[in-house]
Formats: sequence, C-alpha cells, structure tokens
Amino acid sequence: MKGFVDPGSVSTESVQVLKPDGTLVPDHGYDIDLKEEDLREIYRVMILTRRIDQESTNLQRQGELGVYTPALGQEGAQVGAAYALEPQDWIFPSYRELGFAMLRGVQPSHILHLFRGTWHGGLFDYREYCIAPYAVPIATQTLHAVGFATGAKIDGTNTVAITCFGDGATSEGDFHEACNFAGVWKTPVVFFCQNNQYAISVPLAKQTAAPTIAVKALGYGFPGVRVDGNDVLASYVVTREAVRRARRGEGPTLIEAVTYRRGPHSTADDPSRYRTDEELNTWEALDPIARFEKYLETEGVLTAEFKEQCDAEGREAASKLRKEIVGAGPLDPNLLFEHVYAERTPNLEEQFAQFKRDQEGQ
Amino acid sequence: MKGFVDPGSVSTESVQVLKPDGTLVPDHGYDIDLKEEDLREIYRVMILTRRIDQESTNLQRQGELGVYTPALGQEGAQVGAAYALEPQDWIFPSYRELGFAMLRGVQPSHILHLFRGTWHGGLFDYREYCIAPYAVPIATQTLHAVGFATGAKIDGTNTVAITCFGDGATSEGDFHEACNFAGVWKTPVVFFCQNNQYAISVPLAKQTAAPTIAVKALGYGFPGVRVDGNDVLASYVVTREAVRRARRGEGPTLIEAVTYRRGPHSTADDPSRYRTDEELNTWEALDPIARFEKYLETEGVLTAEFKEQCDAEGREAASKLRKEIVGAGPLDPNLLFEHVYAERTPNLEEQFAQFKRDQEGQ
Amino acid sequence: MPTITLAQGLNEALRYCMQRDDRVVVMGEDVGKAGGVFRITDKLQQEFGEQRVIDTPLAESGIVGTGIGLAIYGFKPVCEMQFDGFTYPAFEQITSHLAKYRSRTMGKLPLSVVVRIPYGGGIGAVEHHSESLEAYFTHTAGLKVVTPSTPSDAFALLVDVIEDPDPVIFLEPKRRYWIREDVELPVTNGDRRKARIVREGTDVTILTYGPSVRTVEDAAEEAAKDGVACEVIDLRWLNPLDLETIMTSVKKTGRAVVVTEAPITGSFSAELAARIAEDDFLSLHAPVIRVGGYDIPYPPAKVEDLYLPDLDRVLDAVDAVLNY
Amino acid sequence: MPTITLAQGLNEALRYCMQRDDRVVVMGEDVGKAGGVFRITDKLQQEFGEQRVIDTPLAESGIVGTGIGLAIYGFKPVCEMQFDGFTYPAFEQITSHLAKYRSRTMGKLPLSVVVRIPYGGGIGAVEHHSESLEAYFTHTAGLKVVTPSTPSDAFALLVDVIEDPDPVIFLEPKRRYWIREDVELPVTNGDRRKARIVREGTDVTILTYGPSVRTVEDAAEEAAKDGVACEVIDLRWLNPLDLETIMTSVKKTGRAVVVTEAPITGSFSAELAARIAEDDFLSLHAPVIRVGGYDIPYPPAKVEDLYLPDLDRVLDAVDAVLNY
Ligand SMILES: Cc1ncc(C[n+]2csc(CCOP(=O)(O)OP(=O)(O)O)c2C)c(N)n1
Ligand SMILES: Cc1ncc(C[n+]2csc(CCOP(=O)(O)OP(=O)(O)O)c2C)c(N)n1
Ligand SMILES: [Mg+2]
Ligand SMILES: [Mg+2]
Repeated sequence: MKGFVDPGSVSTESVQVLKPDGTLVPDHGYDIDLKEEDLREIYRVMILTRRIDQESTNLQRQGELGVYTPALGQEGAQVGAAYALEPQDWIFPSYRELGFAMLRGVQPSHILHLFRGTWHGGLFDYREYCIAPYAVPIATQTLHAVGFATGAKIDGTNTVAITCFGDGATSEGDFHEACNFAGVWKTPVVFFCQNNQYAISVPLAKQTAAPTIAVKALGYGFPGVRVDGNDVLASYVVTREAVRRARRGEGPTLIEAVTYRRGPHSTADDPSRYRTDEELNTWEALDPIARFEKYLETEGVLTAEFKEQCDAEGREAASKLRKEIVGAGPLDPNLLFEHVYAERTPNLEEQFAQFKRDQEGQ
Repeated sequence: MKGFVDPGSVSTESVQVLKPDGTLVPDHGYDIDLKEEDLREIYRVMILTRRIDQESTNLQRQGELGVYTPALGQEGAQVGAAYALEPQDWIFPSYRELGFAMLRGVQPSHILHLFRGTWHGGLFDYREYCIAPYAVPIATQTLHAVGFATGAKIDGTNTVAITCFGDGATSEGDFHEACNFAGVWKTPVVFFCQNNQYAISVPLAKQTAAPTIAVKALGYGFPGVRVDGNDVLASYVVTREAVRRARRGEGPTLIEAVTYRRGPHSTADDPSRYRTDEELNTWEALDPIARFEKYLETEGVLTAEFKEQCDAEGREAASKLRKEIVGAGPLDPNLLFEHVYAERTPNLEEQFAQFKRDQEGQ
Repeated sequence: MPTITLAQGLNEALRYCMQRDDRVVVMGEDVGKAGGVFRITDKLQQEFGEQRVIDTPLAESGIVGTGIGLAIYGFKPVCEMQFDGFTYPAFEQITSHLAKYRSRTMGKLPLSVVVRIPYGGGIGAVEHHSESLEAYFTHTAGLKVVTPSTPSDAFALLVDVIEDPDPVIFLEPKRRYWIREDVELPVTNGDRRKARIVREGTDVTILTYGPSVRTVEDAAEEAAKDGVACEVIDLRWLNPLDLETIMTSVKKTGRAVVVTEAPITGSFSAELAARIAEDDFLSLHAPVIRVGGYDIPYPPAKVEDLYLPDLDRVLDAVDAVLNY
Repeated sequence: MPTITLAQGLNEALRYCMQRDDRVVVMGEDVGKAGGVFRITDKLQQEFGEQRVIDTPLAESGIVGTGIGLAIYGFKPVCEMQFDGFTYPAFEQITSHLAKYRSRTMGKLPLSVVVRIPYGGGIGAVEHHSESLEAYFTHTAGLKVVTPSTPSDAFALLVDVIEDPDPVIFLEPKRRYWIREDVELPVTNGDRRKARIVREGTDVTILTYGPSVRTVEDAAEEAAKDGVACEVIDLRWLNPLDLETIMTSVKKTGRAVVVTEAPITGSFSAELAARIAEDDFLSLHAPVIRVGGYDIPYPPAKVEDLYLPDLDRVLDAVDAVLNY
C-alpha cells in the first residue's frame, strides 16, 4: 500500500574485502590503509586468539574451568574490529570477545579466571586495557558503553567506545534503549554485533524477522552496515569508518558482522540438538584465518618463519595459561567482604567477623 | 560509505486523504469504502470524544478527578483507527485513548472512575468491549497485545489486537520486545503509535533521532506507515489495511499517526514551561474535527440537524458523566481484599479481619 | 517404583499438564529443540509442537509480557526464565502487571501464569546464575511463590501451580535438579498446600525450603547423634504461607531456626522470624535465629561453599537457640 | 532563617553539589525544561546547561544503564526515576550492575551513582504512583538506601549520598515534599549517618522513616497525652543501618514498634523486627509489632487512607506492646 515502508526492500548484502578464497574483491570500495606489519599483527592476534580459545575449551573439559564460551570462527570479526580502535578507546564486551582482549594484550589467564570462578570480573586491570569486565546479562553492557562515550563527549576527549554483543542480544530491551539514547545524544559509540546465527539453540530466524540486523539502525537515526564477519579486513575497514564517524562527532554506527559460532554456545551446550553437521561444514569452509592466510601468502606478507613464530607464541601463551590456571587456588575469601562497598558497613563488619570465625572453626 | 544504510534516505511523508482544508487529496491511493452513515458515525464519535474529554478536564479542575490526561487534538487518529476494527478485535490502550472507548460504547464514567481513584482498572467490562484496562507503565501493554493476538492466532480465531501508545513509548525496551516478538511470530497485531510530539515535556527530537517512527518497523521485519493523524480518514484507511494484513495472516504493522497533544500532558502538567503558543496555534489550525466537518459539509453528509444531534448527545453524555462522577462515593473498601487472589489467603484473611475491625473502630 | 530426578519430575509435570489441558503452553529461551538448558522441557516440543512449546526471542520482559497477553486471551502460559539472575528484566511485567492484573480488573481478567525460575547457588556457575531472589516476590502482593525440594514435590507442586488460578513464581532449586527419589507418577496424593514436616522433633523447629532442605536434613541427622531432636519443616509455599504448621511446631519446640540461601538482610527468613515472634512471643525460649547468605553479591564459584549455609552453620544456630 | 519545603531542600542540594563538583550530572525524564514532575530539578538546566541536566528518552533501564557508563567514565550521575512504580524497568541494571560492579571489579570500577525515587502513597495518584519499594533494595547487597523525612535532612542527606563513593537508592517521601522547615543552607552540621532521635521517650521505641515519620510523631504526641513516652527514631539510612542507636533505645524501653508503608510481608520492618529480637531478645518485654500496609496492591486513591498506617493503627500497636 501507498506509504507503507517495506522490509523486503532492504539490501541484505555484506561488505566484503576478501573473497572466501582469499582474493581481493575488486570493487570493495574501501581504502586498505594497512602496512605489512599491520597485516602481520592482525594475523598474529588471530592465531593467538584461536590458540587460547582452544586451550580454554581444553581446560574446561579437564575440569579447570567451570564453563567456557568459545570464540571459534569469530576471530576475524573480533580482531578486525579491535584493530580499528585506538588504545584509549573503551571496549564493552559480552563474554565471547577473546579477540579484543588478545589484541589489547590482556594476559589470558586474567580473563579465564572469570570462567574458573576465581573472581567474577576476571583479574585484569580494566583501566589499563580500557576494557570493561565481561557482561553476562545479555545486552546490558551496551548501555554502559553509551554512557561512557557520552561522558567522553561531554569532556571533549575524543574517546570512542565500542560495545560487542550477539544477534540474540538485539532482542533485549537494553539493546534498543542503548541505540536510542546513542542516536539522540549522537554518542561516539560503535555497536558491534556479531551475528553468529544462534543464541544458544535459537536460530536467527526465531530471534528476529528483520531482513538484516544492520537495518535496525535506521530506527534510531544512525547508519547501519552489514559486513562479512569472516573477512577480517572487511571487519577492520567497516569498524574503522564507524570509529572515524564517532570521532568526528557524527554519532553512532551499528555494525552487523555476519559470522558463525562454530563451537558450542558454551562448554555446557550440545549443539547437535539443534543444528546440522552440513551447516557447520559450510562455515568451516569459510574460516576467517584460512582466508586471511591465503591472502597474506599471495601478497607475500606471510613467511613460513612468521607463521611458525605465531604458532610458537600461541603454544607458549597456551602453556602459560595452563600453568596459571591449573590448580590455581581461590583468592583470599576475605576479599568477598572487601569491595561490596568502599568501606565495610557495620553490618558487614559483623558478618565478616562471623565469617572469619567460621573459617577458623573449620 | 559503501554498504552503510543511511537514515537520511528514509521518506518522511505521511499518508493523507483529506487536506487540512477538508478537500480530498487527489492521489491518496486508498479506497474509501465508507458509506454516509459510516462517515456520520465517525463524526458522532469524534464529537462525543471531544465533549467527554473536555468534561473530564473540567471535572478534574473541580477536584472530582485526581488527574486527567486529555486527548484533545488526537480524536481523528483515535476514532479513525478504532473504526477500522471489528467489534471482536481487542484494544490494548495506554491512558489517553478515549476515542477508542467511545467508539466501542463504553460508558464514560466507567473509564473516568480510574482517574477519580475509584478503581484502578475503571469500571467497565473488558470482555464485553474487548478493551484491556488502561496501562499506566509506558509501553508495557504492547506486549500484552502481542501475547493476546498470538493466542488468537494459535486458536485460529481471526481476531486481531491493536495496541495504542505514544511517541515516548517507543523508547522503552518493552515496545522493542513487543515489535520483535510480533515480527518473529507474525502476530496479527497492529502497533498504533500516536506521535503527538511530546512525552510530557520531552519533544520528539529528544526522544529519538529516527527520521520517522514508522521506519522502526523495518528493524522487526514488518511494514511501517506514517499517516496524518489529524486526518480521520487517513487514520481509518491505513489502520484498515494493517488490520486486513493481520487478518490475512501477514503479521504486524506499525502505524505512526502524526498528531499533536493540544492539552497538557495531564492536568498536573504546565505545558507553557516547555512549548510555545505559536506551536500550539499551528496545530489548532489543523484540528481533526474541523477538517472532517468541512469535508462532510462539502459532501453534503453533514446536516445542521445531525450536527445539533451530535452536540446534544455530547452534552447529554457529559452531564450524565458529571452526574455519575460528582460526589460518587468510594467502592466498598472490602473489595480491596477480594481480588488479590482468586481466594483470600490465610494471611489476607487475617489482615482483612483486622482491616474490618479497624474500620468499625473509626 | 521408578526413580526420577527432580528435573524429570518437573519435565513430567509439564507433559502431564499439557496432555490434560490444551490451554497450557510453555515458552522461554531455548525451551524447544534444546529442551531448556537444564532439560526441563526436554522433548516437549516434539510432542506438542512449536505452537505450544515456544522458543522465544531473547527477552525476558517479552516472555512474561506476552505470557500475560496469552493469559488474557485464555491460555495458561508456563514461562521459563533461563536463570534466576535473568529474571530481573521481567521485573516490571511481574510486579506491575502479573501481580496486579486480577486486582486491577476486579477479577475479570485473572492471570493464570506460572513463571519458572531455576534459582540458588551451588552449581559452580559464573555470575548471575546463582541468585536467591525469592524475597523480591514474597514481598510483592498478588503473586504466589512456591518452591519444591524433592522430585515428587517437584511434580506435584508444578501441576498444582499450573492449575492454580493465580500467577505463581515457581522457584526451582537448581542444585537439586539431580537428586533422586522413587516416585510413582502422576503424584496425586497428599495436600501439598501445607508445609511438609520432613522430620519430626521436639527440641527445635528448623524452617527451610528449596535447596536448603537437604542441608538441613543432614544437619538434623547430625544433631540427632548428639541427642537433639530437630523438627524440620519444608515450607513449599512461601505465599500463601502455612503458618499453622509453623506455629504448631514452634509452640511445641519453643525454638526456631530459619535456614535460607539469600543474603540475609531483608530475606524471607526475616519475615518468618518476625512473624513467629509476633504470633507467639511467649512460646519462644530464644529468639528465632536465621542462617543465610551474607550481604554480599553471590561469590565466585571457587568460594561459593563459604557463602552457602552448611551443616556447621546450621548446627551452630541450633546450639545457639538451645543454649540461649 | 528561610523556610523551605522538603522539595526545595532537594533542589538546593542538587544545585549545591553541581556547583561544587562539575562531575555531578542530573538525568531523567522531564528533568530539564520542566524541572521534573515534582520540580526537584527546577531551574537546574538553566544554570548548568543541557549537558549536565539531561532530559533522557523515556526508558528507565536506559537511564540507569547509561548512568553506570557515565560513572565508569568518571561522572557522578544523579538519576531520577519519575515515580516509584516506574523504577522496575531499571531493576536489572540496578541489581545486576549498579549493586555489583564494585565487587565484580575489586573496587577498580566503583559506581558513585545516586538513583532518586519519589516513593510512597498519600497523594491521591493513579496506579503505580504510590509504591513503597524499599524492601527490594535493602535486600540487594551492594546498594545503600537512604530516605529523608525533613527539609534539612533532605538537603543534607542528598548532599551526602551524592558525595558517597557507593551507589545509593535515595527514596524521597513524595507526600512530604511540601512540608516546611526553617533551614539555613547549606546544612552541614550533625552526623547524618546516624539515625535521628526525633523524640525521646522511655516506654516504647518506634522505628520509622520517610513518609511515616510525621504520622509517628503525631501518634507519639497523642500517646504522650495518655502518659506514654514514645521514643521515635527516624532511621534515615536503611543501609547501612544504625543498629547502635536502635538497640540502645530498645534496651532502654524494652518495647519496639516499627511503622512503614509497604505491604507488610517481607517489608523492611520484618528485617528490623527480626534483627532486634536476634540481637537483644532478653531486653524485649513484648514482640516487636509491625504496623504497615496490607499485602494487597496499593489501593485506588479514594480508599488509600484506609491502607496507609495512621495514628490509630500506630497507637494500637503501642498499646499492644505496652499491654503484652
Ligand atoms: C538477560 C539474559 N538472559 C538470558 C541469558 C542466558 N544466555 C546466555 S548467552 C545467551 C544467548 C546469547 O546469544 P547471542 O546474543 O546471539 O550471543 P552469542 O552467545 O551467540 O555470542 C543466553 C540466552 C543471559 N546471559 N542474560
Ligand atoms: C515506565 C514508565 N515511565 C514513566 C512514566 C511516567 N510518564 C507517564 S506518561 C509519560 C510520557 C508518555 O509519553 P508518550 O509515550 O509520548 O505518550 P503521550 O503521553 O504523549 O500520549 C511519562 C514519562 C510511566 N507512566 N511509565
Ligand atoms: Mg549469537
Ligand atoms: Mg507523546
């Protein structure tokens, strides 16, 4: 009918720089401003991410972690986006964003201790790495990113925030409120959605009827863009543009990185209940690391030596992680009472005394 | 940038059938399937709505109602949309939808008792009129409408639900979740937003940066449409199409009826703090009743006699309302304990006994 | 008699209700193909189809809000919250509508909705997966609140609440999902509106519910070795509360201990303690002593055992009321 | 000395803090041009601009959630919830983040955020505008909870909580917004972390806070005519609680009554009653009696007076503890 805007008219294409076979898309339309060392650095972090991710799954299988949420298959989306940030830009992750943390140089065990149940927020220094603690309640962190970036804007510091979340997260009210606030306030924030096709067992088609996730941005008055999330260069350039827009004061962007969660949702999950091997195989063939590797090899950027170096670094980091995790004792339990408030309240003081007496009694 | 979808490209035009001067828009594109008696009925309800609305404001000013939220200026949007429904279609209103209730024949005092503080849900029979109680917490009722219509769909009853809410309501998470559920479930529901430019004091520009509210529908995978809300015929035809889509099993539609809240947000509000007389004057000139009247007069549908009849009905209804409200006593306070649960719990039984003793003691 | 787990009891209860009443629908995140993260809805979608076992989008307010709409229409939705800590987004729909709709409409639009919530700690989970949130609901007029502690009660109470005409928050003690009992299904005997006297005793009454029942049973066993006879009461329904059973026991023993997992300040145990004292101060030889969680966010898995009330803390409390 | 209302005290406190500390920002629905529906933020936007007095979109989770982000950045947001009943959409941000962020990050990312909420009944409002929701927050570890009852306290306590390093739920007794007091601003004297002894007495301790303080004062006045000396304590801080002042008084009087407005089951008065008995059972000559709302949704305006604890109900409770 006249006047009805039609979702059928929305383009569902994704920005792509590298074809699945690792060759360049001729008219990709973006300036690839990466030097050889940049390309190698991106590659290095992708390898590191995969290795640590794998080791984390192993550690969980061996009972050293309570649970783990693998990033396998999403390294391209993550590392590409992370590489588009300045070090002072803050990241507000959910719980599957290992790639971002690896690029920033966070010590893997400092994150993994969260999954071990050592401390909820992990053990890294948020301010040093400009990364907020992992957020478990879905989509809640998107609002924090908007608030943070609004603070930066008020202060005129030119800092940008990026927040990471999944396709499922777009269903939560908080995601909506975050986008809407950011649109109205022209907040320097990037909404980085990894559409990995599933929210645990729920496939995208049951999550939203939207033709794309990117198009949701229109409803908040800012641009959205869909990108091939298994193409690290596409993820990089698209995020770079979004970050530039934010830094120029043009407000938020919503990025939908189309990718696939190849592992289980978490180590507690059995994906065979809800998806097929064929589907998995299709996506395995689209592996982001293999694609980038082919490109780098063709470009002559990736020597066998460097590859081996990256592998070695990965192995070493994994074994360091293992060493730091396996059998690690709990923190001093008295800490439980330490940071509930700036100072223990009289009530907590009392409970703490009792707690200590009980501990000693045992 | 390539691949970025741009809110600037969204059309901001509204469907219009009647120009502000009451003449027909030549290429409005809709079939006006209304007979003379339909047109008169619509007119009658608009007049009645305005009269009852005015009387309610008066009653509040005289201390007979605790508060009142006037619909002045929004009669066209409301009555037009309401006229597009079948009697069995359910309405899930917020608190300003007098026009819907008037069309369904609800006794005005039965609604106004809500504002008097007689009973929260008013006193009408929801099932008889297929209208849910007014919802005060913004946007919450949109989910109820979706659930209800989903029930109808499961049962295959062909019943449609419509839910009414304001521009401000589109900021709440619940609105988002309602739209998203409805999109995925292809629910037979119509989202009817009266964009009256303000949420209390907050103007639309501070509420959302979206180019239109209608475009938000794209993010949920169903159509949205913007309509001139001061044009009762446009509101009717657009809602009719949305209802037809729903009944045909094509799922939800979001309608944005662009209108203006000419009164205060509620009788407790002082709009002079945040908006200008000029703005008000502009919109007064676009009065929906005046516009429709001109059209009907030109068409020869509106006789002086019928006008007088409507006015008389309005006067009478207002005086009946006044009679039923002024000095009306509270309900039996024992009712407070009656419907908390299907049966009073032992705890409430005890409290109730105490309550009665206290009452008698006084 | 077949042996079932508490989780199976719940699963069978859903199946039983869905077979008997086609108005019962189950909805939530991952309840369909996956059968729920704890498999409570296992195989139900296969049996009843996608219209009655609905995988919802990821939005808890949406789940409860559309559940309310379904109930207004005439269905009986059983909504699953995936974990305790993810119930909070639905808090507005629960407090402002689910609890108040019957009253608002003078009984004309009652909401027969069950909200199932796996709750409490003890499974070594990450943050937000171990909350004891019953106090938020027991304080909210218009809701009923129920929590089973055994497989047979899990079945029977879930059937009861699905048939209940009022909205019920049904709290499932997740760390007890895997406890076993020999049960003949369907369980129909017994008045489960009353609290369950788990163990009779004359020296002290211990009130508890949900996940703590097992802990208290063990403690009572231990106390018995020292010649202390604890009467252990599993409340089952926190609202409506079976005050009669409670007061009869306290009158007999003159001493009461309440054991719950939630942070103690403002917990439901405060209500129990206050109420017991108010109703029968003179029977009490000692104050009601509460054993509960500390007033801190639920701790990381590695140290959660230090938080959860254990045998020693229960026994200390028993000692305290006995030697007051 | 100028006479100010409680509402003015709050308005002046915001102004005072914003003048002293440019990190303080005010945000909420209609707080800008309109100055808030109760005018608590009146003229602040004119003075401090749109960046520091922010009219937000209509979304409470958004308000608290972005407030948290601002606090992580380094601001001190004062978030307004327009009414008690509209706080619930923010419940997840409050319980899962505001309350837990400091602990989660071992003190590295503390959140100095104030959430202001006009609360309680008595103004003849429609549904959802009269809720007493303190129990939800006093049970949530990591939050502080404060409520003033006089204009001078309104000023001083709001200044205190804005300067507090922890997240505070600041509950404003809306039906007392218009009470008056002669106050010299800024109020800086006195230790307002301690409960306020409103009136000294030896026969019975009455604990109360917020909107009920006035009611209790009147009742105490009335009781005095019958020769009963009530000691009236206004708690001010519900968390941290000044148990010392409470227990000193109860030790002296041996009798305690708690008066609050919330539905009584699971209310904060349960905690007070339980705690008093636990801490000093032997001093008590009678059980702690609670006067509160009924366990029903807050009633329609025409009958709300029958719900709210009034003079008679307070006096009955005083009688009850005296004649136990
Ligand atoms: C508010 C909330 N509800 C439910 C959950 C349980 N849960 C954890 S992850 C998840 C699925 C998330 O899917 P998506 O957003 O697509 O992210 P992905 O895991 O695929 O990266 C769910 C339902 C949660 N953590 N928070
Ligand atoms: C959840 C919630 N938050 C805040 C309020 C207070 N409030 C009542 S009406 C209103 C503005 C609503 O604006 P809009 O949705 O545009 O509807 P309108 O009043 O203009 O018809 C607000 C903020 C509320 N009722 N519910
Ligand atoms: Mg996903
Ligand atoms: Mg509006």
